Amino acid sequence: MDIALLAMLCVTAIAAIRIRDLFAVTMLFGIYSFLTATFFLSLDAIDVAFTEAAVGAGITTVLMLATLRLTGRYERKPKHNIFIPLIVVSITGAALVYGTLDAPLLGDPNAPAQQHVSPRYIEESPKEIGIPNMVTSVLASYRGYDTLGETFVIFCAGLAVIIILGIQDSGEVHPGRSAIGDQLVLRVVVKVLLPFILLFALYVQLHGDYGAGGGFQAGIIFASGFILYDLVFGEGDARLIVPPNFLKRLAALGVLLYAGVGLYSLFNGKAFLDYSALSDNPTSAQHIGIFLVELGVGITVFSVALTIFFAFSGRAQITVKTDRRPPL
Amino acid sequence: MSVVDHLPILIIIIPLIAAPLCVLFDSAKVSWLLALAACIFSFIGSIKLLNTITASGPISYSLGGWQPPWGIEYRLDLLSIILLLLLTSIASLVVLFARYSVEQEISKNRIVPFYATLLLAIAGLSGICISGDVFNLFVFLEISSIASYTLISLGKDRRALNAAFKYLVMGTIGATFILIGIGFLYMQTGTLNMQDLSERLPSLYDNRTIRAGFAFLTVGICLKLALFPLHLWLPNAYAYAPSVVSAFLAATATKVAVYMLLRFLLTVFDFNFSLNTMPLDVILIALGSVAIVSSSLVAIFQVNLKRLLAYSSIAQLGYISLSIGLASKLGIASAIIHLFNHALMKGALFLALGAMIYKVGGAELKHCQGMLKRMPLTSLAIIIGGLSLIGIPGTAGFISKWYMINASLEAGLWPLALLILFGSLLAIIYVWKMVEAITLQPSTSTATAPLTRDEAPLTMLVPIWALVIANIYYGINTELTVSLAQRAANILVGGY
Amino acid sequence: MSNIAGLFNYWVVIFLMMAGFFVVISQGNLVKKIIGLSLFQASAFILYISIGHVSGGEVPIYVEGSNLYSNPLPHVLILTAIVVSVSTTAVGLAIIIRIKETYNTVEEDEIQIIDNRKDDEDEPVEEEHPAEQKEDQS
Amino acid sequence: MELSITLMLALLLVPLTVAIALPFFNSSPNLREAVTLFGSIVLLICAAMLYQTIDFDNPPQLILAIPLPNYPILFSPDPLGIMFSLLVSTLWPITSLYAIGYMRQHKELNQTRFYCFFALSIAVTQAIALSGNMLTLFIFYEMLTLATFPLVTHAGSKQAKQAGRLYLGILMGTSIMFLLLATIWSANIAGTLAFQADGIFPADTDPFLLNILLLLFVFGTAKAALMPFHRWLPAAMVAPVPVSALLHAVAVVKAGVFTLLKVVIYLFGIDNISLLPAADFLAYLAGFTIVAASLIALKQDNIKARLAYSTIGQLSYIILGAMLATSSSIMGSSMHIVTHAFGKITLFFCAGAILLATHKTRVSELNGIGKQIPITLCCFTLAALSTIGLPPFAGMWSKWWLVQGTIESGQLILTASLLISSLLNLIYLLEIPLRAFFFQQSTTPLTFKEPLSPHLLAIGTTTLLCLLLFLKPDVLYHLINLIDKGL
Repeated sequence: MDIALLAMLCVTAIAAIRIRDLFAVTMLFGIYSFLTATFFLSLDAIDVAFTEAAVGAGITTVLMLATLRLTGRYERKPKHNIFIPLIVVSITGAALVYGTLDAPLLGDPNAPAQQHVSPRYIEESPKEIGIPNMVTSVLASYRGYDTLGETFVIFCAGLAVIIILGIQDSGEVHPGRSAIGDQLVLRVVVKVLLPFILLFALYVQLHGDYGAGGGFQAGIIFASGFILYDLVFGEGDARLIVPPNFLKRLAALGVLLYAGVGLYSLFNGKAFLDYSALSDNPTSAQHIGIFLVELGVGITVFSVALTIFFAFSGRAQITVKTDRRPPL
Repeated sequence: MSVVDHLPILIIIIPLIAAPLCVLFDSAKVSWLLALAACIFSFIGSIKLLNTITASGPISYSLGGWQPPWGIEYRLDLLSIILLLLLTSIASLVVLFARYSVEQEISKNRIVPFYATLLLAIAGLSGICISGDVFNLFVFLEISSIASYTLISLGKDRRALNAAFKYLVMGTIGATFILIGIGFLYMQTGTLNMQDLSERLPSLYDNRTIRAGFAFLTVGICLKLALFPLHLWLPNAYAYAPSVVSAFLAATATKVAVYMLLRFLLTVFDFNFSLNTMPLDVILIALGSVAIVSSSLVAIFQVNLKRLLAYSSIAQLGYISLSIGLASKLGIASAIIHLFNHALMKGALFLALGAMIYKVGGAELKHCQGMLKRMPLTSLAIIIGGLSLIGIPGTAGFISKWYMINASLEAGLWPLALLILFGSLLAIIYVWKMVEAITLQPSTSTATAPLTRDEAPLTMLVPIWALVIANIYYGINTELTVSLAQRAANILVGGY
Repeated sequence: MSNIAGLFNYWVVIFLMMAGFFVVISQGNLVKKIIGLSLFQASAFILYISIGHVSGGEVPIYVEGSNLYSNPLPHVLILTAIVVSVSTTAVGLAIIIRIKETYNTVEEDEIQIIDNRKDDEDEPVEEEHPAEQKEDQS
Repeated sequence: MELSITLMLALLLVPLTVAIALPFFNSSPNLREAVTLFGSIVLLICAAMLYQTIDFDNPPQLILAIPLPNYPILFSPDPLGIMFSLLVSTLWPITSLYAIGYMRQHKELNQTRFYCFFALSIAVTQAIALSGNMLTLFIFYEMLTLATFPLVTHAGSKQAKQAGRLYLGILMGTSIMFLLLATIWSANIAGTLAFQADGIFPADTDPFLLNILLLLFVFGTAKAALMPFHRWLPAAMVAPVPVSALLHAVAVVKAGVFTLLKVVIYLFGIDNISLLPAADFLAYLAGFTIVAASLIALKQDNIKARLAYSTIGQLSYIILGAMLATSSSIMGSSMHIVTHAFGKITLFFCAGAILLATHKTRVSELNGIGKQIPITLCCFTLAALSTIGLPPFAGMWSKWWLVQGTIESGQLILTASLLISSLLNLIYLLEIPLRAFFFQQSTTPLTFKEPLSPHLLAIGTTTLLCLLLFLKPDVLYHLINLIDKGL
């Protein structure tokens, strides 16, 4: 199983190097992500698998395609020689292999990584945090601050895209004119599917404590629902429902919610993000805290993902002008 | 716990939170005020922290109330606080400066997100300097990086876009290397907490995984540090970014990279392993020397002053890495001193150029015509900053040079002393190129600008001159810089 | 022998990483660079997850009775890392779009040529924003 | 606060205040120049009082700041320093007087800037004179380069700009490359930079290293214009005459040799110097410079250039004396700083006066102008005699000691070089009055055009001083002997 997966991964990677049709390469990348996700599953990393699938195969691929629409599908044959890159790569690779020579074998339960910090998470978290999904516990509580940082990264990406591409506001949209043409079947399918997608998203959002999932995955799914709608029912319809300016603020609110929890506990005399300030009962305090921060993450991810999509698709209609605006 | 106990997190989180607030209020003026307030708050906070640390040693703050190594720890020692002081002070000045410069250089509907992103960059960099957890450090590194790519891409000249992209690719490669390095360390120790690592690593120094991890961390950081030959992203990035951004990044970003280097080499790993067991000292000296000479030479031939200064920055980083490579207390100390002083010089110079761009519309030699008459204060600032860059006695630059040369003599490497001085000679040439262009009377034929006095607004002059005066002050009274740097070096070389 | 089996996995991962890295530094097309970057990072993630794997261990979700789980920490780290990488990718692609608009190409060497052209000295980036005009009016 | 400390402070602050004050008088030239004159006279009085009050056995110490732990910016004058400070303070008022006349008649632009930086240069020179350790000396050595730079490029012409580059390039280049290195290195070895009578280096210092250091110090001090680092001095002659006169015949160049003397006497200690082969080498290099410079001077047609090369030669007298490091040669060197100053400044004044009156800058054009400007040329002749070292003029004393020094140390070749150069001086200096008085001039009518003007007054004064220093060299000897006692 593993071997097969790895083999397929290698094939995909090599193909990605060789093929010049960027559209194909992007597709290959999507496949690659799926394979990785599967591989993660086989390594018991269910949350990661979920995310990788949603992000790698989902968002990233969509963005790349949106970009290709503008930048053209085929890559020119590169002139410059590949020897220096080859040397660099082989040196780096050699260094990595050298590094693995003393590495603990795959799956060795006595490896240092399994011995030192993680046992606490595995043994204590069900009691301390009171939720079965250890990944969520670590993500949202033990290392909740990292996740706050992560949320800010997302927020920053949103700002970045707004700054770099600007974003079409709800005014200038073309209801009905769809990106992939008018196809009744699709419309019906999507109409039927959409509610389930959104419901599933909510489920993932709330279920994060018990199974795979959490704010991040939920946000992406929720957003993809809208994206699907936008793709099928014509550019801009989604913008009418959630105007970009509103999204911007929504994203900000999401981050603020997360940081706010931290500040709340801080001003109640506890350390930043110490959930025990939220309730007298330690486990329920953890529950509340995790719920709130996951919600914050979900909101931010949703709105940023959608913003980015809008920005890219909005850009797609703009024909490349050659005349330049005089200096400001 | 009183608010003061929370300062370590507050000085990071306040600028961080200010960013989404800017977006919520969605008004240029408010964003500016918010940013300014946040930066000044952090500045005051770091001053308070400095006093606590000098009085009662390093501070540890466990986030989420989870004890390290299970939770994330914030840890402040002298080195961190030096960097934080630098960052927050420069950030405050730059934001103060930004008001008009931004209005002119950045389109109206981008100003709000601009300030938000700038705040994220500031917070990200501060977060790096304060974090006691290697992965948390990585996260904040990414916040600051993504913010910086964006800020650079805002430059008016379209080359800014290409520069930003280059930086993005290089930076991400560097980050991934760092990630791999951290992975290797984790693989063998099972921990991410710096102190915990520093306790567990020594027994593993012969382990090949650890050594590989060390290599990847170093290379990754050196990419961010723009150490020759990994510097190619820097010149255009600094040259074509908006003035404010160039000033801020030039003064702080690479310095934080140096901080990361020191932190990993001397705290996570230890002095003997990093600079004696591993051949890093030789490498740093070699690359540093090449950087000094080559970049200074390139700088001489630039017509765009921002680009000129960017190359000089690479040279200065050469000095710093060279001093680290000397592998002595004095060397480390002089590296820290120069890190501090160079930030002051470059901050002053880039801000001054920013003012020049604001008034004259460009920062190339041809724009310098009659600057002295037109903007005397700005010109004077550029001249003094330049002298400090050369290392003329009476300026901060001289102190750096003094200690670096002392360090290399102490290490018995007098050729390096000569090299450093030779670098200053090259500096004389490219600095004097600026000074001549500025002080030169406009010959009637090429007199482009009217010679009426037309000085930059006060919100620009104040930050510029604050930095210029700092340059002179720290050239005469080195109580703060030198003593702090030496103490920090002692701690680092001695261990956490 | 078991040694090889245990490390083989890492080596394949390393190969994948290097494949991505190679794309980044060898390809001239900016989009492909970004794709390579994503490949590079995605493979690095596999390395992490491999570190956390415990043979015979359960998915790190607590169930009564079992006490051998895979290590949740690497999973958490990689969750964060994935998010970071997608954010970077988005920014990169956005910049590429602007580059295409202002340089009308996404081939590195062509851009270099345009950059080096003297007559393009301090020419402003073409700012192209429907949204902008709207907001400016209102 | 002790009086002498107050006076030291005054020496530094008076010219500084003048420099800061002048821009405010931009509108009214008369007021501006009144301020300069007043300031300069106050300075002279302070210097004189300091000389009167100072107690050399425990000199006053004034610490300005401590930029580097245990290397303070320290002012603590010794006899040599006082002598230098007195010299500059004496010549400043005279030069200002001259400048007033010259700058106005010559209709120079940006006169305020000129006076401003002039005063600044004086302040820095005072700081050099009073400096109590090598760090302080180095700092102000660099400052002097920067302060005089705007004066060199005053004209703003292309030629001036190139001269400026050369000036800055050589002076700052050498000082950073060698002098700074030498300073830091000595600090590194000795752990101190404070000037001490018997030197600072521990007895067990590697003599080879000491040789290197001495070379670094001497070549680092390009202001002393020892060949091959002399080119900046002729280049600097594009500056207005008063600058060439006070700065490039006195303040700057003398600051150079002053630094060398300080280094030789108070960092190395003359006993150590005399053991170093490097010192002998440098002595011979100085000897070579003396002759070479004189020969070049002989070929210069431009008066100022000729005087510049003559200065280069004269400076090497002092270096020579310093390197021989016998008590009498040191006395000679210290003395020559003063005596040559009076002679040379007069010569430059005269050159300027000639330029003003006849608009001639070349020796070959001077035929017969003696009848037009007799007074100037008489002064020129007397000053020339002093510079050559003939009685009854001050120049004789210093040369006397120097020659004696060479003989004492048995370096007869150097003795010869001194005498040869004196001969050459005789030729290239006296050529000018000879042409002026005895050669016949063909064309233009010979009208007396020498109205009494400030600059003529200045010329007269300096010439008198040359004479006076021959007749009553008491002050000089008092200080010289103090230095000698210190050795």
